[in-house]
Amino acid sequence: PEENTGSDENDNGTEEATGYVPEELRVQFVPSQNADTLEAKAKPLEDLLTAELDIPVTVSVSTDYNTIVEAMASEQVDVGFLPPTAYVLAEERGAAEVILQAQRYGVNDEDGSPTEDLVDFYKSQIIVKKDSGIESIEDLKGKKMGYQSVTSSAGYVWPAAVLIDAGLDPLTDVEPVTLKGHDQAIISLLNGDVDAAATFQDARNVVTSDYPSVFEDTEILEFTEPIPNDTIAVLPDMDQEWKDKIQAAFIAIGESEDGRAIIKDVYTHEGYVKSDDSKFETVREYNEKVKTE
Amino acid sequence: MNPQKKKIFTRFVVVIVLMLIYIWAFAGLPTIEVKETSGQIVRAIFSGLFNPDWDYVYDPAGEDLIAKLIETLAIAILGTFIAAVFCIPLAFLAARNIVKSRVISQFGKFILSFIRVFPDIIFALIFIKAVGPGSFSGVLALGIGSIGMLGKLFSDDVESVNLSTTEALIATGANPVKTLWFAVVPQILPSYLNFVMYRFEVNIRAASILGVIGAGGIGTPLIFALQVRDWERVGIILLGIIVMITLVDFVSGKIRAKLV
Amino acid sequence: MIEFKNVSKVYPNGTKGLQNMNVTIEKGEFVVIVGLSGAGKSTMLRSINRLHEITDGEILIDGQSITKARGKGLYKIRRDIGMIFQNFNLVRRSSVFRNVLSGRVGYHSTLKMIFGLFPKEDKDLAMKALERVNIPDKAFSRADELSGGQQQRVSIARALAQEAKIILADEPVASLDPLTTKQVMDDLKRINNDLGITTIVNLHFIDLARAYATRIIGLRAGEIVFDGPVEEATDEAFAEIYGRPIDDKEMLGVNA
Amino acid sequence: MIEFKNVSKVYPNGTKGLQNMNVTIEKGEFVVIVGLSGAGKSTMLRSINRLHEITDGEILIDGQSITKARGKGLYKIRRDIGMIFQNFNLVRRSSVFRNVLSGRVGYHSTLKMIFGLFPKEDKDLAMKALERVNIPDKAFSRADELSGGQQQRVSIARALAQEAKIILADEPVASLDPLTTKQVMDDLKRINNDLGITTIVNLHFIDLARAYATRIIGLRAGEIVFDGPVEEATDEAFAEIYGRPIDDKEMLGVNA
Amino acid sequence: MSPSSPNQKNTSPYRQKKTKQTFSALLILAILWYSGHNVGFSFSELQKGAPNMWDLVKEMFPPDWAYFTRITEPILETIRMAVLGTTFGALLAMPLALLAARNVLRTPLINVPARWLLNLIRTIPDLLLAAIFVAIFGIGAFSGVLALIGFSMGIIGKLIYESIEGIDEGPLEAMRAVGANQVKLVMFGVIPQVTAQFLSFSLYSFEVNVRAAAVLGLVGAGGIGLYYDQALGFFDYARVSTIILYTLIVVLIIDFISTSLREKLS
Ligand SMILES: Nc1ncnc2c1ncn2[C@@H]1O[C@H](COP(=O)(O)OP(=O)(O)OP(=O)(O)O)[C@@H](O)[C@H]1O
Ligand SMILES: Nc1ncnc2c1ncn2[C@@H]1O[C@H](COP(=O)(O)OP(=O)(O)OP(=O)(O)O)[C@@H](O)[C@H]1O
Ligand SMILES: [Mg+2]
Ligand SMILES: [Mg+2]
Repeated sequence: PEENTGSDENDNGTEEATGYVPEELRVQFVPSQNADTLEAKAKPLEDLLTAELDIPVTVSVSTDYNTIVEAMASEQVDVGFLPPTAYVLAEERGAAEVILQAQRYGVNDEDGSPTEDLVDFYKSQIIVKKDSGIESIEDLKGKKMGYQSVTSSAGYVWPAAVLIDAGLDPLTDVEPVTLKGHDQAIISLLNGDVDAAATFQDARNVVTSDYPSVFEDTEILEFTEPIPNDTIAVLPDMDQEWKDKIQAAFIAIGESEDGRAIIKDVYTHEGYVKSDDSKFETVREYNEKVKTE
Repeated sequence: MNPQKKKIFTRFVVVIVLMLIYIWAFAGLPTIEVKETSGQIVRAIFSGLFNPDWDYVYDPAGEDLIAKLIETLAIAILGTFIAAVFCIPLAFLAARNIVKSRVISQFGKFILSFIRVFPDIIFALIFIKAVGPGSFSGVLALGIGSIGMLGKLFSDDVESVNLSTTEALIATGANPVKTLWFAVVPQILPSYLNFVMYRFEVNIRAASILGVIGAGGIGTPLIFALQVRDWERVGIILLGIIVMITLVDFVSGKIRAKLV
Repeated sequence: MIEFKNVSKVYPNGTKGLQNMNVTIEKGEFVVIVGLSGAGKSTMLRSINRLHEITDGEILIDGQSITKARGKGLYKIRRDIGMIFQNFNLVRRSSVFRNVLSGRVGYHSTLKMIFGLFPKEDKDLAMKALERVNIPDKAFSRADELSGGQQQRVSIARALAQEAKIILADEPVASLDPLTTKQVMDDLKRINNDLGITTIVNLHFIDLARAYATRIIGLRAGEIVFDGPVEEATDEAFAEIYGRPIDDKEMLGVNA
Repeated sequence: MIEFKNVSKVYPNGTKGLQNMNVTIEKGEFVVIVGLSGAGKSTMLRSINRLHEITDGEILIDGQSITKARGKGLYKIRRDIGMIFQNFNLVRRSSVFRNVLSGRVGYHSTLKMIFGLFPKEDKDLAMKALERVNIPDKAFSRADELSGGQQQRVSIARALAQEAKIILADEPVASLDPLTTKQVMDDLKRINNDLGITTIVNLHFIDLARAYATRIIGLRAGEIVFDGPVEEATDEAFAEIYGRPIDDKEMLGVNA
Repeated sequence: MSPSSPNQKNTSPYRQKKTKQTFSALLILAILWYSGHNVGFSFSELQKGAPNMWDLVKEMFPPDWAYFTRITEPILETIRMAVLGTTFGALLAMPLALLAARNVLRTPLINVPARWLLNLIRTIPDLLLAAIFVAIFGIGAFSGVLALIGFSMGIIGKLIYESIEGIDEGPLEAMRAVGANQVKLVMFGVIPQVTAQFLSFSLYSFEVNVRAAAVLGLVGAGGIGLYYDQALGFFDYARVSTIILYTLIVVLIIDFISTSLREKLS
């Protein structure tokens, strides 16, 4: 569904009811885990979108993607910002259809600093202490490995795939420890609770203020393949014209100077690009690959 | 002294059982060590907490500490009110000394337990499905979720009430409702108000549930700040909550002194 | 008329409160119950309006069985029986006035009572009752701010305000001074005489009993060991009730 | 020796409990305080061991100011003053025995008391006190299962077990039958005589007062209106105390 | 009996109180109305959306019975931590509450700071408490127990201090009169009167701790929290309901045991 086939001009008269037409747009936002600053602010996006769309927009910020998916499933929310794995699950429940992805600057593999390029993916990393003697994925055998919850793309799914590719079972060949929060993973690594940790690239930035020497004390063992960035998804049965309108609006916001400053400040997004469900096949494949039960 | 001996014996058995439970519980604890990184990190946390981010207090755009606190207050007031009303019938239903039938009081207790074990987030999801994310679903989730605790504490209190004053009312031919109203309610009113105030406080601090729900209260920013380890922000939010709770405590104390 | 038919009461812990009691009290009598502490006087009184469930037998009030009464019927019977409690049973946190008013709740609908809508007459009645026991000025104090005797009097005022047909009084003058004692007993007697209200009073004072009662019932260990008009309640009779003769010195304080 | 020096007490709600009271009670006296209900008898008694803080003046016990005493000093003075309360003040959920034993806590170290380690002698003492008030069989009942008079007696037993040098009794016989009344008053008198224990009793019974007291103090509205040996406590004196003459009929019940 | 003029005068404080109460009621109504306005309270919206609520409830049935055995281990672990957390929390809360209660010590110099401390403990969010303990002791059960101790103390301390302030003063007087010092007064006058409530609050807090799974999960202490997270993350509501049922059973068993114990002991 990437082509715009709707009849834009037929505003009056008997338009074919192609789907649900929102009179008020309800947007919910869940920040992705792979950010090192977050603001719980709804107003800026609300203002930007209202200006673009000419209908009332309400934005809410939540900390849990379950709420977005459930709200979308009962049509209480029209547009949701979802992390990749959550999007796949929501799509399975018929609650969401992706139309956009967020763009960010890439991360420099060497020092974790941002690059110049805008990308719509990110990576995850397996990180160890510098003097640990762990030099390859194979060395992880029998070691304590810090993961995030099994639904986390960067904190479990992709890194687990790396282990599988190296011939290790991610749950039995290492001693798995489930941690909550990528910051927690780094700290547990630093204080020796785990020997290696799986986090997004580069989660060490989150703890630099608490632990300034984190970059000297740790090193990256391995990167994963790219993971698609956060999605912006809409209700699947929304009128196509509206889907397009929303798509255009977000892209316009990302391109305007003010808009960009705001989304960067508040949501650490640099812009938005069109996307479609096919880009998430990899997510499904990965999920399948590391499926435990 | 036979009754006393018997008592000592039951006590003895209870003590033994309790000791076994504790041995089992302690056995699960790992060895304790203080981490070498702890000094640095704890220092960072506290220096953040003691250098609050004053800029967050007021922001013309309206998404600042003060606005969020007021919103939280509104949510907590309504949520607590709902619970305070609905817990009353359940609490009396569950009180063994009021409802003479053990079956009914057990049933009342069961309902209260059931509400209590239901996780807040499930209430939140249920109400989000009904009315969409936002403060309103926050109010409903808090309201229904708080019934369990308020009902439980309150019914325990009703059970410990001195019932001899009810005799006076019973003797005048008052029916159970009148008896409760004149003889029991004045006795339990103070602790009921205490429980409600306590729950109100809990609801103000119910950051996690309100954050999850996108209810717009102070919960979401607090969770975000904790997640990205922005201790200055955490500090100012905590300060805000403390000030608000202290104010609420003060005002409610004044009101209560007038009422009771 | 109050009839006890084979009434027994055993407390859950096994103490025998009343043992196979049979007695009939006619309308308008002024009965005084005497007996040692723990003899079962309070138990007997409380069985009449079913504050205590008896474990055996039946009690009839004006021919109606209170033992079998349920719901409204029971409330109705109770409304017509006023009670003055040994330990006052005041709601300590409520005002004196509200405590007295609560004697009136049997007369009004539940809804009105919840909103505290007592008619003006009830309030006057309550004030009058307080005047009668000499503490109108304490009406708006909290009950726990009163002296012992004052609390006792609030409890009496509540029973007076109830305008009952039977009055049960459990040691109504235990903490009162002689003047108030006299006043209260006179009041009880007057109500008894004027309105024909059956009055049953537990008392420890033999002479008070003799002065006011029309009939005296003596209890020992839950059983009636004496029952007769005042004239028959001789010193020997009391000796029987108390289990041994009361010598002159012991009469001191009640009968000197 | 107990000395009141210009003692006044105003309750927070403005009620005047005591007004500029000056009185000295010598060791070994048996003082009975009489007065109308609400006259301030309880207030006076409770000021002696500082259960009520007086608002003015000073009270000395054996020359030591209890008004100024702090911490250990205060506990020590209080340990030597036993008190029998008008409303018993029992811990309703505890057993009778434990209630009586609690009279002994002043004698032992805090640590021992935390673990409830009373020496055997204390337990014997407690049982003996319960025997003296005739309720040894109730020792292991919960306090709230007793009849009114029985609770009163537990309160007396607690004070007896305390082995104090001064005993304050606030209407100790209000809910007792004549036999027990006699027994309790005799006990108080005997302890007073044999051990020279100063005893102060609030009473409503003029004749009981006359029979036991060595000295009578009459209160009215917080002021001492009579103070003298029993012999001087004539009917006129009582008339003065109660504010008006007590006619013969009114003496009924206390003095018939 | 007497003319009605004193009556009128005497009922006026009664009326005065009535007016006061009416005003308070109006004030409360106004506050409620404002709050309702602020959060967008709407019965009609609730009514309209109510059917949607069932969708979720339906998904919870039937529970995933096979999951029962999987979560036994974590539940036991949670209970274990809750036992320790509650016990030490309660032990620490009691003295603090006694210090805070105005009718026991009667020294504002102690009461006020103690109350302030209790308030402070309660204000610290679970998440922050967990973050601090994890920083010091690393992830694991010990940090979990410490966090639980922290908020058990908050709960029990506050509740018990208020019920201590509400006890019958009579026995306290009796103990003062026999010359008991503060500690003895507490042991013989206060404790017997509040044990029932203390137990009730401790049990309540135990229950809260069993359910404080989320926090325990945060500190990697195992327990049932992670399983909740996982089941919810996969939208597996059948498993969620299994966990709820399991917790309910545990809570009911604990409740049953404690009530029968209490009855035996008293
Ligand atoms: N709730 C109760 N549970 C167990 N036994 C009780 C209870 N109430 C009273 N008793 C016992 O029943 C007996 C009779 O008590 P009752 O209160 O009728 O005595 P009484 O004649 O009123 O005595 P008093 O003059 O002291 O008030 C006593 O031995 C008492 O201990
Ligand atoms: N806590 C209190 N607060 C306010 N006023 C009180 C309080 N306690 C007693 N009073 C008042 O102080 C006065 C004296 O009371 P007190 O208890 O000393 O009387 P009393 O002589 O012992 O009477 P009684 O014989 O009825 O026991 C009374 O008017 C009473 O209402
Ligand atoms: Mg009795
Ligand atoms: Mg008195």
